[in-house]
Amino acid sequence: MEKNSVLEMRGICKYFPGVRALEQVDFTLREGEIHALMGENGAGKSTLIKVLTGVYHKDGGEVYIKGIDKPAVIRSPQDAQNVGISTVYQEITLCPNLTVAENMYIGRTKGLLTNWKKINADAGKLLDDLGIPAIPGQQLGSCSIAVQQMIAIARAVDMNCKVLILDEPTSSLDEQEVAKLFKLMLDLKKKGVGIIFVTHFLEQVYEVCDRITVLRDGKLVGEYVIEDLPRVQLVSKMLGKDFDDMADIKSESDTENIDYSSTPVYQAKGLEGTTGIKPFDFSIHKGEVNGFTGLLGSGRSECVRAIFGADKVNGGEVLIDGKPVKINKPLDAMKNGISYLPEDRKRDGIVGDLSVRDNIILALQVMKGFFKPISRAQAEEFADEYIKLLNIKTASSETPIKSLSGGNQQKVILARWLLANPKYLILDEPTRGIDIGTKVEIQKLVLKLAGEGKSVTFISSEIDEMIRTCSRLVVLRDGKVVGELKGDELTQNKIMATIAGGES
Amino acid sequence: MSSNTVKKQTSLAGLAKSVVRKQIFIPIAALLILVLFNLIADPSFFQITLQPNSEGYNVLSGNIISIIDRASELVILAIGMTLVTSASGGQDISVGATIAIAGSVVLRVLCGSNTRPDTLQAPVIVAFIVCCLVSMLFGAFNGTLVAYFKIQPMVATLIMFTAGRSIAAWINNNELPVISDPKFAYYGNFIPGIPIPTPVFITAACLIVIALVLKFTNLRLYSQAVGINPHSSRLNGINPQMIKFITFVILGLCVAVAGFIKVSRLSTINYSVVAKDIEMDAILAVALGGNALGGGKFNMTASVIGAYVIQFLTTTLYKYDVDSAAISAYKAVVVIILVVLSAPIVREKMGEVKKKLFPAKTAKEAA
Amino acid sequence: MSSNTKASTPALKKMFDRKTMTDTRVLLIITIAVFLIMYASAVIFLGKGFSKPQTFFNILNENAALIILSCGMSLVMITGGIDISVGQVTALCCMSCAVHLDFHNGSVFTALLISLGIGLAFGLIQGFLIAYLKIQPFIVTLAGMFFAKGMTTIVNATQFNVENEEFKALKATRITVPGMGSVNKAGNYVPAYVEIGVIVALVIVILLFILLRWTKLGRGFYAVGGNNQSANMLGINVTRTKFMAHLLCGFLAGIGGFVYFMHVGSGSPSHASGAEMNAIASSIIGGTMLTGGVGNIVGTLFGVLSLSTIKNIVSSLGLDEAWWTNITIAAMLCIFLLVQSVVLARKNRKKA
Amino acid sequence: AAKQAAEAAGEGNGLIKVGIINNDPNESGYRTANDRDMKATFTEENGYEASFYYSLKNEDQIAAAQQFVQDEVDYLLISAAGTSGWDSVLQDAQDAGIKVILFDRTIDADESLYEASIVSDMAQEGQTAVDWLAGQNLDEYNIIHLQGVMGSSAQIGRSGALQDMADSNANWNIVKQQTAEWNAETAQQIVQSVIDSGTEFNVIYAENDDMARGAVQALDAANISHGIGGDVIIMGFDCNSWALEELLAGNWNYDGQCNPFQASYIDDIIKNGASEKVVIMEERGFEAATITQEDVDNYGI
Ligand SMILES: Nc1ncnc2c1ncn2[C@@H]1O[C@H](COP(=O)(O)OP(=O)(O)OP(=O)(O)O)[C@@H](O)[C@H]1O
Ligand SMILES: Nc1ncnc2c1ncn2[C@@H]1O[C@H](COP(=O)(O)OP(=O)(O)OP(=O)(O)O)[C@@H](O)[C@H]1O
Ligand SMILES: [Mg+2]
Ligand SMILES: [Mg+2]
Repeated sequence: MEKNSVLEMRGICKYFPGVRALEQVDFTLREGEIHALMGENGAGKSTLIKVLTGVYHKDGGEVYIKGIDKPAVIRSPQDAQNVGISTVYQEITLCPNLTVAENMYIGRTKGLLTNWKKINADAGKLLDDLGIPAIPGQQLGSCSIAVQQMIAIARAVDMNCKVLILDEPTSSLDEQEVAKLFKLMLDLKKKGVGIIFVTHFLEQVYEVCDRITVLRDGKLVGEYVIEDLPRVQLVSKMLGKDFDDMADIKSESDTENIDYSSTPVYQAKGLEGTTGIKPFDFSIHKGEVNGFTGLLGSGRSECVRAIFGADKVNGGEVLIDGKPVKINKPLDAMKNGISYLPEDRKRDGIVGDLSVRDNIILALQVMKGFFKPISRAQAEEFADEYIKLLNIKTASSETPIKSLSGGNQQKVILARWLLANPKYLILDEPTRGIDIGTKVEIQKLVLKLAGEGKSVTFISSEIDEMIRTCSRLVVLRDGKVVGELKGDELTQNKIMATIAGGES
Repeated sequence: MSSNTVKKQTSLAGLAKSVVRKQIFIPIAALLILVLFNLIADPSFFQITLQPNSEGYNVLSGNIISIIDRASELVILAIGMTLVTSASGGQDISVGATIAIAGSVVLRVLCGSNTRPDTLQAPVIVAFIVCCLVSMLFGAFNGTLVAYFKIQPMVATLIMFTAGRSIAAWINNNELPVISDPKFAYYGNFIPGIPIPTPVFITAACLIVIALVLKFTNLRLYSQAVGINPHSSRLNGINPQMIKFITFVILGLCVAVAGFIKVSRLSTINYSVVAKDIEMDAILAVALGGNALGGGKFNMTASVIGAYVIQFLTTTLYKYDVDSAAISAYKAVVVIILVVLSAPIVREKMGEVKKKLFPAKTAKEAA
Repeated sequence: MSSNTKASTPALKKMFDRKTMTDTRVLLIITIAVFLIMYASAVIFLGKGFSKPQTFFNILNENAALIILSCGMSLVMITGGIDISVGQVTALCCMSCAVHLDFHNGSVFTALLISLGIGLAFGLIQGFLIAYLKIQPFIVTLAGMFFAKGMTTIVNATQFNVENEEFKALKATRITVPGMGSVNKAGNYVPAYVEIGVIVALVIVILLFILLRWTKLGRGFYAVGGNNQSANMLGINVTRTKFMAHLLCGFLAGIGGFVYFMHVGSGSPSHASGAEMNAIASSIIGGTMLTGGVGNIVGTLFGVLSLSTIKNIVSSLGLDEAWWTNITIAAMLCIFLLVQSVVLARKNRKKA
Repeated sequence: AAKQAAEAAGEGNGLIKVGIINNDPNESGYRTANDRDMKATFTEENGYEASFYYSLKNEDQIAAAQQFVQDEVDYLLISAAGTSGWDSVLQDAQDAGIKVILFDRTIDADESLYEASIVSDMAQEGQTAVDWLAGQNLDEYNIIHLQGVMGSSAQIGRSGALQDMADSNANWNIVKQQTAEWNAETAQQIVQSVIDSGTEFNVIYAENDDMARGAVQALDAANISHGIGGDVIIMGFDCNSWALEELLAGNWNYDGQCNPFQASYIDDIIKNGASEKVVIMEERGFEAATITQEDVDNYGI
């Protein structure tokens, strides 16, 4: 082992049926460094982490931990915790039925008994320190995912660890939260903790990381010091090919084409959900890409869920192509040509045990009806088409979706709604957890769809991305529509100001 | 009926290996073990003879025929139970009691108010239809509790489990009607001139119907999706409640057919023992078929084979004169051996042992 | 927005605090409320025996064993498992103890050991198969049930009362409840009493309440039942936790078996038949979910009380057509479940 | 005693309060007849206020008995599902001055705890049947023995006599002994499996009519003759009227009676006091050769 390294992995191999997820991967983490683990969706990042923490059992290779002479034997996450590795996994892995406080302390307290008073007080303090809007005694399941993500992070950083692993912790956080997280990470770094950081946001990598290890297709591409690796090179290392920059995406589309005087494809008047958003008006035209923006928990998702009929709708009027329709449940919306990609992939998106193929055709199938199953051959064809189109990394279309990498799962859900061929497509955080290459592909796709005359609502926590794709932004604050920005107003500053409520 | 296709394998070993990995391997292996046991212990077990019965026409008889015949009700129930398990993630424990109701209804319609009629008071088909409707109604009751009131299936059906046999008694005013018309007995025994027991045909019909339903509707996809993730199913336009409800109604229909066969076998009914404990066997059939009792993906063929395995086991135990008292203990041991052998972990471990014994061969396979 | 729950908040207020209201707690409140309402209406509208305290203690006496079995059932249900062997294990314990005492001149103490041993053995083996070999709990315990049923008749096929004097003295021991009692039909004042089993059951309820509320193992049960993958990643040994739940459940079946034995004082193959269903029903009425992660031992206690109060009300009604007995029990169960479901649905709707 | 009873009931409407605990009548034809008999006797016209509780589970019955004690009935009439576990509730009843009368099934408790018991002697039923069978003087007895639910008093009584006989006589062989749990269909399966395996047999001793019926169905399917002049002797118990008709038609050979009509005896004991502690019901066996239509009408249930 090198002198100042806290963790070394040598020749790690991991095979799943039909997939070589990791092939002879080496990885070194030094004391007090933040080390980015980068790669496309399905490159094997999460797998490497899970092998390290004992969730998966490796098929080869060795792990060395500082302070232990022999190769460390880590056969369960518990072992990993014991040797000082604390982890935030990509999919939130907390127990929804327990309280917030308990989720933060379970599995890592000493002693036989749980001291509720103490853990509630400690948790309360920690939540306050990190500014997480949750109550220690609250059931975790009732918190939004962003809050759950923060709780998972709080749990991990609170542990007295040598190694902290963060697998895409920022995918559902907004900028303020991310800033908080970075501050935490830098503090820990000072204390000598080694941090492994997985993300698809390049800016974040360059903001805090010291070193980068790149994986591609389960193999190690290399380890680099951050200064030696400019972004463009990093991306091409990840993708294994040169990458055309994305700065000029928007120019490809022409927003001038939208006819704002025509009847809107979708129009809502005084739409009111039961989930706490105030009644709002909203409309979208043919070929338009619009966005909802606001802070975490401002009700962006609630708005689009109300549009789709995903939550119960209390009142309001909906017009499709000028004709009034009733949308009480998702099927009504689907029949009226609306598609909705939900933000909580695990809960609302994937049907875990079903194959990739069944997941892709699900929405189309439901729209066709109970008595008209899509033939096997046809389904294969659709699946193969979209696996290719979106470059979904899967062993086959038979593979259960839950064994795909997070980003690839997201692509499957996207494929599902594209296949449904809607005239109005709602995408709630479609690029969450998606690698940089594909992200650009998706943004291009959105604009292409708009070019073909479809309407798209695009929600993202990344304002950049919104600016790049949207021609109009609806700004929300505390469940209320507080403004609408168009054309020249679409600048970072202006948006931030509207969100914060400085003017308007 | 399985949704999985067997991929073309180049080598026979590869084929064998892919079969072993499949879910359906479990019940088939169980069946094979039982067959093998009987072959070794007493090959005459498999003898089938064609003999005249007391009515004077030839019928087939032999253990194998008995098994196929006797398993009928269980197989039919297993169909419905598989669907209910898949969609609702729970099991219906009231099927035995609702079979009593179904049977009671059939007799009530056929006998009218006279408990020992010389002639049938209504055509059999009318009795059957009424029985189906009533059973579906009770299925709908269970389904409503489970789907719309979100009560866990095992407790929701505990209600009918408790009340069912009493309701059955009430339908016939506590009388035990007996039907003397031999025509009614055709459905549970033999139709004159046909050497194969009628329940076999009824079961075959049910299997064909469910195969067609699974092929020409989206029942499989919907119930699996609902069972795996009701939230995302709902966002994809499926009505999870409706699907759960429908599976219970389908199970009600299965119960009706099973109940009809049951009363026809004996032309009478005993409310407290008819189809006793059949719910446990039906659930066991689903489980032996390798289906997760927590819902989600299912393999209908495997459940059906599972049901035959149970009947095979029962008949084998009867044949080998197992002590009355101990019969359930033996059943337990056999079931445990079967499930342990088929447990993925055990198979994995055995695979590892094999790998150690024949390292060269497995390495070649991997490459 | 975040505010720490103050230690000074009165316990009751905390219990009904909307923000920290968990499903478990709602179900517990419903169960207790429905039980109280049901019992009060029985006292008011039926009168008869229900106005005597002994009726209540009889319910405890008759169900001490069921309380213990249901507690065990709740444990495994909280981890997301199920154990349907408990009823037959109880029967096996009774029969073995009875045979031991009467045919082999055993002592009460060794009988107790036998009972505990049987329970432990079932718990060990079933727990191993379920946790380590990952076989579905339903099949394993169904086989366990068949096995115990067979073994009971193998041990002895007939039923008989135990004549062992030491044991009979133990069985006849009644603990009077101070300050309670009533005048019976003969005009004598009889103090209310409970049997030893009731004390055992209540002690177990308290111990398990502590186990589930405060110990690591107990909290592990909830975590595993909530989501066993998450629990694993949170550093809980899922396999061992599941194993422990089934082991404990088996062990409690052993204790329950002996308590049952002390109550009936006999061995019979038909003892405790269907007890597993009663235990499951009681647990669920008490707010435990079969899907795991939710449940409460106090709720289970009230679940048993509710279920048996229903039966007592039915017998006190003296319905004259046979079918009404079961139909009424079922109907009351149905109403109970519907109330539970509706209240829970309302609560969750409000939250959302 | 009648005065005493009337006194006890004096406070209310002058009716004698009886709590009747019975097995569920849907269990069998026997039980249906028994229940109907009880209901016909314990009516208001006869001076009774009856509360019924039905269960096939001993523990539920005991709990109901406790409740009846608390409800202060005058008499507790019990047909117990199981013989054991009753002593403490009977003790409570006695302490409270409630009289207990057992019917149909005896229990395992001190005689002083109950007024009277009016029961069938299952062992005697079995003995009568086995004696009749022995009287057939077959060269060899190859018997299929279909048992009731293991451990029930009827099963124990009816099995005992046959087992003793088979143990002590070399030409009595029990070729198959299996419990069909009172279930006709299970009986059918068991007999079918014997036929399928080719074992010779010439007697079917079924411990109730339902199981005998199932057995006969299996024989019919295999064209094995039975009844008078047939290859196989069919024996059943309970005297269901349909079973007696089978005897009359010569399809079966023997049916043992199990008398369900205890209500009038109990009525008599309540009103006139008990003369004996244990009343054994009069029971007989019927054979195909001698049964008459009159017997069917009188004894069929
Ligand atoms: N449990 C599993 N069973 C089968 N295959 C799996 C399993 N888990 C991961 N894989 C496969 O291993 C490969 C690597 O997946 P992994 O989750 O490590 O990717 P990743 O780099 O984390 O991607 P992402 O950025 O999308 O999260 C993928 O091809 C995936 O399909
Ligand atoms: N299941 C739930 N139970 C209770 N509160 C919820 C639930 N889901 C969302 N909320 C709350 O509703 C409010 C709006 O949440 P919403 O998900 O719409 O936010 P958002 O603007 O989409 O932000 P993001 O998508 O970044 O989380 C938040 O305060 C959130 O905490
Ligand atoms: Mg990942
Ligand atoms: Mg959102």
